[in-house]
Amino acid sequence: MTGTNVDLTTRLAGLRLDNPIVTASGCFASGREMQRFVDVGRIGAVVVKSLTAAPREGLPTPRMVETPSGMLNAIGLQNPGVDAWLANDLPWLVERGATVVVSVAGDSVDDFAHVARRLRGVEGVAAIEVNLSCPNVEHRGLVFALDPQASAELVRAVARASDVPVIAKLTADASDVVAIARAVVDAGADGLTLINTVLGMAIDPVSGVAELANTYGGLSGPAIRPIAVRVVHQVHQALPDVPIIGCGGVRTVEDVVQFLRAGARAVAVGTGGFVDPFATETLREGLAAWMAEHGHTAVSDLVGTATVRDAG
Amino acid sequence: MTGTNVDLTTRLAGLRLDNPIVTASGCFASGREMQRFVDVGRIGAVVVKSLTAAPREGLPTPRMVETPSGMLNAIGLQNPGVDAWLANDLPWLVERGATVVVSVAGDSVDDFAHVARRLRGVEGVAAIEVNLSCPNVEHRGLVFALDPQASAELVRAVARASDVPVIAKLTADASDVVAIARAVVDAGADGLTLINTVLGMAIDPVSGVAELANTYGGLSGPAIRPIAVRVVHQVHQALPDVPIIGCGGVRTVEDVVQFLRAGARAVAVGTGGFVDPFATETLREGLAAWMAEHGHTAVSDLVGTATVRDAG
Amino acid sequence: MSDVMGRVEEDGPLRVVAEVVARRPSGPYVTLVLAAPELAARCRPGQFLEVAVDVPGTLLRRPLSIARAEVGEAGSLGTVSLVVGPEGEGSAWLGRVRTGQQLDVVGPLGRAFPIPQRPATCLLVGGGYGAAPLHYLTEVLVPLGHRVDLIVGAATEDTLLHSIEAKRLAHSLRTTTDDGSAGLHGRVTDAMPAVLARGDVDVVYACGPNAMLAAVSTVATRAGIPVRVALEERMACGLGVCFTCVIPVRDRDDEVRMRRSCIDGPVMDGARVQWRALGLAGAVEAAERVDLAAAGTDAP
Amino acid sequence: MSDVMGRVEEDGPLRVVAEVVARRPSGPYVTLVLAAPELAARCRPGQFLEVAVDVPGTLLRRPLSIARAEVGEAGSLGTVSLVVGPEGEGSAWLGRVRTGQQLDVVGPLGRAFPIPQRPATCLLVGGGYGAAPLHYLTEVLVPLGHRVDLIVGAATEDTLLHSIEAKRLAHSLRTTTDDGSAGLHGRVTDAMPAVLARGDVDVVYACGPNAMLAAVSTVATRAGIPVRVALEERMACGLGVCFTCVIPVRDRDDEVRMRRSCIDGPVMDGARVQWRALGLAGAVEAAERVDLAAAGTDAP
Ligand SMILES: Cc1cc2nc3c(=O)[nH]c(=O)nc-3n(C[C@H](O)[C@H](O)[C@H](O)COP(=O)(O)OP(=O)(O)OC[C@H]3O[C@@H](n4cnc5c(N)ncnc54)[C@H](O)[C@@H]3O)c2cc1C
Ligand SMILES: Cc1cc2nc3c(=O)[nH]c(=O)nc-3n(C[C@H](O)[C@H](O)[C@H](O)COP(=O)(O)OP(=O)(O)OC[C@H]3O[C@@H](n4cnc5c(N)ncnc54)[C@H](O)[C@@H]3O)c2cc1C
Ligand SMILES: Cc1cc2nc3c(=O)[nH]c(=O)nc-3n(C[C@H](O)[C@H](O)[C@H](O)COP(=O)(O)O)c2cc1C
Ligand SMILES: Cc1cc2nc3c(=O)[nH]c(=O)nc-3n(C[C@H](O)[C@H](O)[C@H](O)COP(=O)(O)O)c2cc1C
Ligand code: FES
Ligand code: FES
Repeated sequence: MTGTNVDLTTRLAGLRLDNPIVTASGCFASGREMQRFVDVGRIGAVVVKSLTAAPREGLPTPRMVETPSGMLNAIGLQNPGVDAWLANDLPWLVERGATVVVSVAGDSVDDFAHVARRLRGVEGVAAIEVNLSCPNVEHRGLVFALDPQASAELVRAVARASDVPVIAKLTADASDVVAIARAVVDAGADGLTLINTVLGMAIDPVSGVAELANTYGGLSGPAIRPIAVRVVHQVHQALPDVPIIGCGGVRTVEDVVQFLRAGARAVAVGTGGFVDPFATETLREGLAAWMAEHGHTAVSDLVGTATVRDAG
Repeated sequence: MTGTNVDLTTRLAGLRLDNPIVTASGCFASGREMQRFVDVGRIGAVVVKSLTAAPREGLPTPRMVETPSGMLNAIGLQNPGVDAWLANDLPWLVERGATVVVSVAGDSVDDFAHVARRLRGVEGVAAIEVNLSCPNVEHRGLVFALDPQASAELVRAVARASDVPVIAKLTADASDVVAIARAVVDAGADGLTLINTVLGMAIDPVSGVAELANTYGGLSGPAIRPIAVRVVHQVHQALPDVPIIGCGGVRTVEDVVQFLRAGARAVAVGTGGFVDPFATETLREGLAAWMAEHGHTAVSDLVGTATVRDAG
Repeated sequence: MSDVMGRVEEDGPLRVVAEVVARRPSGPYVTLVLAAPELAARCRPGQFLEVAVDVPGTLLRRPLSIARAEVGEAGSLGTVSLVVGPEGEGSAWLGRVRTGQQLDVVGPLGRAFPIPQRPATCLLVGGGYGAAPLHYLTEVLVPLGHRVDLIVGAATEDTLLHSIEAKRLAHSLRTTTDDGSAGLHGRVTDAMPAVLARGDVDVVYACGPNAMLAAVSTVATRAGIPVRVALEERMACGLGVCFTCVIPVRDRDDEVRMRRSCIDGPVMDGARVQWRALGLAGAVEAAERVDLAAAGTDAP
Repeated sequence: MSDVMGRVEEDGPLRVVAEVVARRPSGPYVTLVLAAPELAARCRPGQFLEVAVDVPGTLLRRPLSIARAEVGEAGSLGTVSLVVGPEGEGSAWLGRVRTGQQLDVVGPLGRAFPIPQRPATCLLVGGGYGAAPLHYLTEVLVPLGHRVDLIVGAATEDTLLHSIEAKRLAHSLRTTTDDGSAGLHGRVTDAMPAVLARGDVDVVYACGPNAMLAAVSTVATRAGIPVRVALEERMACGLGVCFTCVIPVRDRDDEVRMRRSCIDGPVMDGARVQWRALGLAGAVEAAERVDLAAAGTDAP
């Protein structure tokens, strides 16, 4: 294999990952489903589907509609609840040597903090990712991540409740993502995941009915990649020391490199893994080969190397 | 031809358009370039490239990069300036019977107001579209449309300076587009164009250089259609009486119908016209045929008819 | 020829780039035969493949039922067949695929129809392209010593899917069309009472549009017979990781839970699926009115 | 056959879905011949077509120079040829297009090379696939009574584009390769002095990579000869409406303005293009060092 002399390790919010390819929350379920395709122990980190305090059955169907180079989803955080997950899923991941990042979600600051407390002291939880793209039911139903103060308050509560690094996952739907990023970092976030899905909608032209049962849903896939790369670049320029997991539309090795150069230290694959179930492997091996071919010896040498054209 | 019994007319901010297909600003130049393909007099309205007070040469190249189902552009408002346009381009459009909407742009409220004043009393200017996606140089370089107050102030100044309907063009990059929409309507906007491009970036993986000379650019094309449909729907739900021009990723007749059902009274074609130079005609005729086939007799019967699924 | 791109488990799904070695249009359907020996050896009736389609702007694979799998013997290559019906752009593209072209597929995915442990009488009910997996199931069941009664329905004669092999193997074959252009004038459920009246049916298997599955499940359940149906729900991944394809199912503990039809299905217990919650109350109610004693109308 | 989808002007560009009637690979290039009589009748050398490519996720058409247009005579169909070089996914797809396939094209677009009004001596300089439009130009110029001296350059022998027809018609033909594997070892500009030294050249035409055009323009301008070059800049529309394809050009009023290469070009006055602003200062400076008196090395 080419690329064996390449150092793929990356450091992220106190973690050391074997390679920078991680899974995007909600796109790899609990990991177990994918054992037929990939060795979860060899993935940079498995970011699991967002967990809430109580189990959730999620939204009615249709939950998905395809769009040009993308898809909309409105799943509604279907998950077994943190307790069932701790009992049934975490041990399986730990046994296989996976680096586990737990995404936490909820409707209120207390919800999130509850999940974070349940994860305290649990062996095998490497970090917490705070899914800030949930509507804050106590605050006009507005999504946490659209408001710097609500975001900061939430991250502060999770960071207090937690004994592992806390990574805040933001959305590009905010007018000023850099301001939100600053606010959550000041509130104790050790890293950022950029970006979650972008709010969208599709309508069946013939019937006029919204395609998703939930009316609105999150846009993912290659369509949003330019938005995600922009956000990673903006935030990395403003906060160069804050570790970033880049996420949004990753399909190819070149996409991974774009995110690394924009400033991400790890890159999450979501929708891309639906199309290629071997994506985490294909990309890990492909990245090593690409780096060898282009004379790069370490992932860390690529991070944040994007340059801007001379505006001559 | 099928669809001849269909009423395509639409009313928009005091204007009566023969049909709801209009051009997106910056995607049809001054109109003259397209006479080889389409009869500008038969287009619902020609929204011309944004005009500034003084001529502008725009940004250096590369100004464009293709992305999945979309493209990024950073043109930098290259335009001949309002005076040259009035002298050379408007008469040509008027002669051919075009309904002309003039997009105005600038760096400051005064810039915009200056252009609007120059258009006062000019025969053949049917309406003004205010391109709020310009950075407000007097206000931290923040794009006008990200801030409700700056947006309102700008629209108020243009509305005061103008004697024709004023349409405000907003961006989906704002956390709360509905709030911006409300602010500009309160400030005197007679209609809204939703949406402008979404901020994005692409990086050449091999060299690490930003693909656009301007680093960031606007994402357009089918990739952003779900975002645009969502914004039109959200704003139409909140402000059902405000006329909307839907814009973003229109390629097919079904796309046009999605926007109408979401609440748009007219639909602008931008990037789609690059691929099919006959797009304004293809869509106008295709819409009539589609409506006839599906038993709709008037465009106005489709506007805002999107329904939401029973969340049973 | 086929090119296997990755696998982990000995018996798990594969990603294969396989050549289309035959293409047979019939009515609105096109049957595609892929040369894919490794894949063929793993397939069972009821499972599906996720097929990449080469349509500009299209991202996701399309789930398609496995319509047949022939394990190559003595020099002949193993093949897997798909039957594509007309739907949107993706199926239109698949319908235009030519012999010699390559298809990128992932599979086999999902749970197959459970095969009875002891000799059983099986009623198989297929609608539209859903008949294909039941033809395949027939070819699996009969050699194992099971009795197969087959009901195949469609809207019109044109859209009836035929299989010489299944016709030869099945103990009986009934066809129905909605417009009466061939076979019994009516729905597949109208042909069920005559078979059920014999009193020997041990299990019902069905594949077809969800409304048909709701009706078949209702009729079978009223007759007190277990029923297994292969469901269709929109799928983003087909792998069990995205939770888009869920179906409300009453579990053994009597709780209704959202089950992933790609990994907990597509074959599910028709008696447990919450058809009304799927918006199929109409189909259920119509099936509740089917006269189970109407055996007299039977003419196989 | 071709299917014309729309036109307004008698002589303007068309949108045509045209069949590929021949496909000829040569080195890294593939020549595609389209059956498109209405289109062929309107094409002139220097113009281009915007070609739709069927690559998933791809939105925009690809601009390609017209490499030849044959107006059908007495029963033969009119054809238009394109030469595709290897670049990214779009050109790779075009390189794989088969005879019998249809291509969706818009054109002819842009300004052609201006044809001299009176008999003139023309020096044509082509690099890479850029030689094709100059072969086409030769076929137009010679029958009109002009003298054509042709210089064709490439990186290596493999990438040299040949044309039997142009070779037959041209009064002289020189080839250059960067590595000396064929013809003169050097750049096209190294072959120019020998021709220019004759003192009879009225106009220089060039097509090829922008760096080559910068160099050719510099040499021609130093020799006091007008030069027309066909430029390449990224294009979103090719129609003149998006302003992505601009090139800084010094106008007659001495102001530098950003001109759209798709509509004000692609053929532009090489003496007015601001090559340094395009980042091609290196090419200009190298061309300033070319020895215009080096006629002695000539061996056509
Ligand atoms: C388990 C399973 C087995 C199937 N077996 C077959 C088969 O053997 N033959 C066959 O012709 N079809 C089968 N289908 C349906 C087939 O997947 C859809 O017809 C196909 O995805 C439509 O794609 P399109 O691009 O033509 O349509 P579009 O409407 O353009 O598709 C848009 C999106 O909607 C999804 N979609 C549309 N219709 C369906 C549907 N009925 N079910 C699921 N997703 C849909 C598509 O996958 C795509 O993501 C099966 C579906 C499932 C879930
Ligand atoms: C007026 C003109 C005439 C041309 N004539 C020819 C010709 O005869 N033969 C030929 O092989 N090529 C020609 N080119 C270049 C050709 O357009 C590009 O090679 C092609 O667009 C690359 O597309 P891709 O998908 O292969 O590459 P990608 O790099 O994947 O393309 C991505 C995007 O960049 C654009 N792009 C990439 N390279 C170029 C380029 N060199 N020029 C303009 N846009 C580019 C593409 O159009 C596309 O939008 C011409 C370009 C212009 C402007
Ligand atoms: C089906 C689906 C479910 C998702 N569920 C979650 C989730 O539970 N929590 C979360 O933080 N993000 C969730 N996401 C967002 C992804 O993690 C990711 O941020 C987004 O999809 C963009 O990446 P992609 O384009 O690679 O998919 C989900 C995305 C999809 C497509
Ligand atoms: C090349 C290009 C130039 C544009 N210039 C302008 C402009 O001058 N003023 C403006 O309001 N919008 C401008 N836009 C935005 C479009 O009008 C439109 O809002 C956007 O492209 C989304 O629509 P689309 O996806 O149909 O292209 C431009 C878009 C493109 C692609
Ligand atoms: S389709 Fe993704 S879980 Fe079933
Ligand atoms: S490519 Fe659009 S103006 Fe030239």
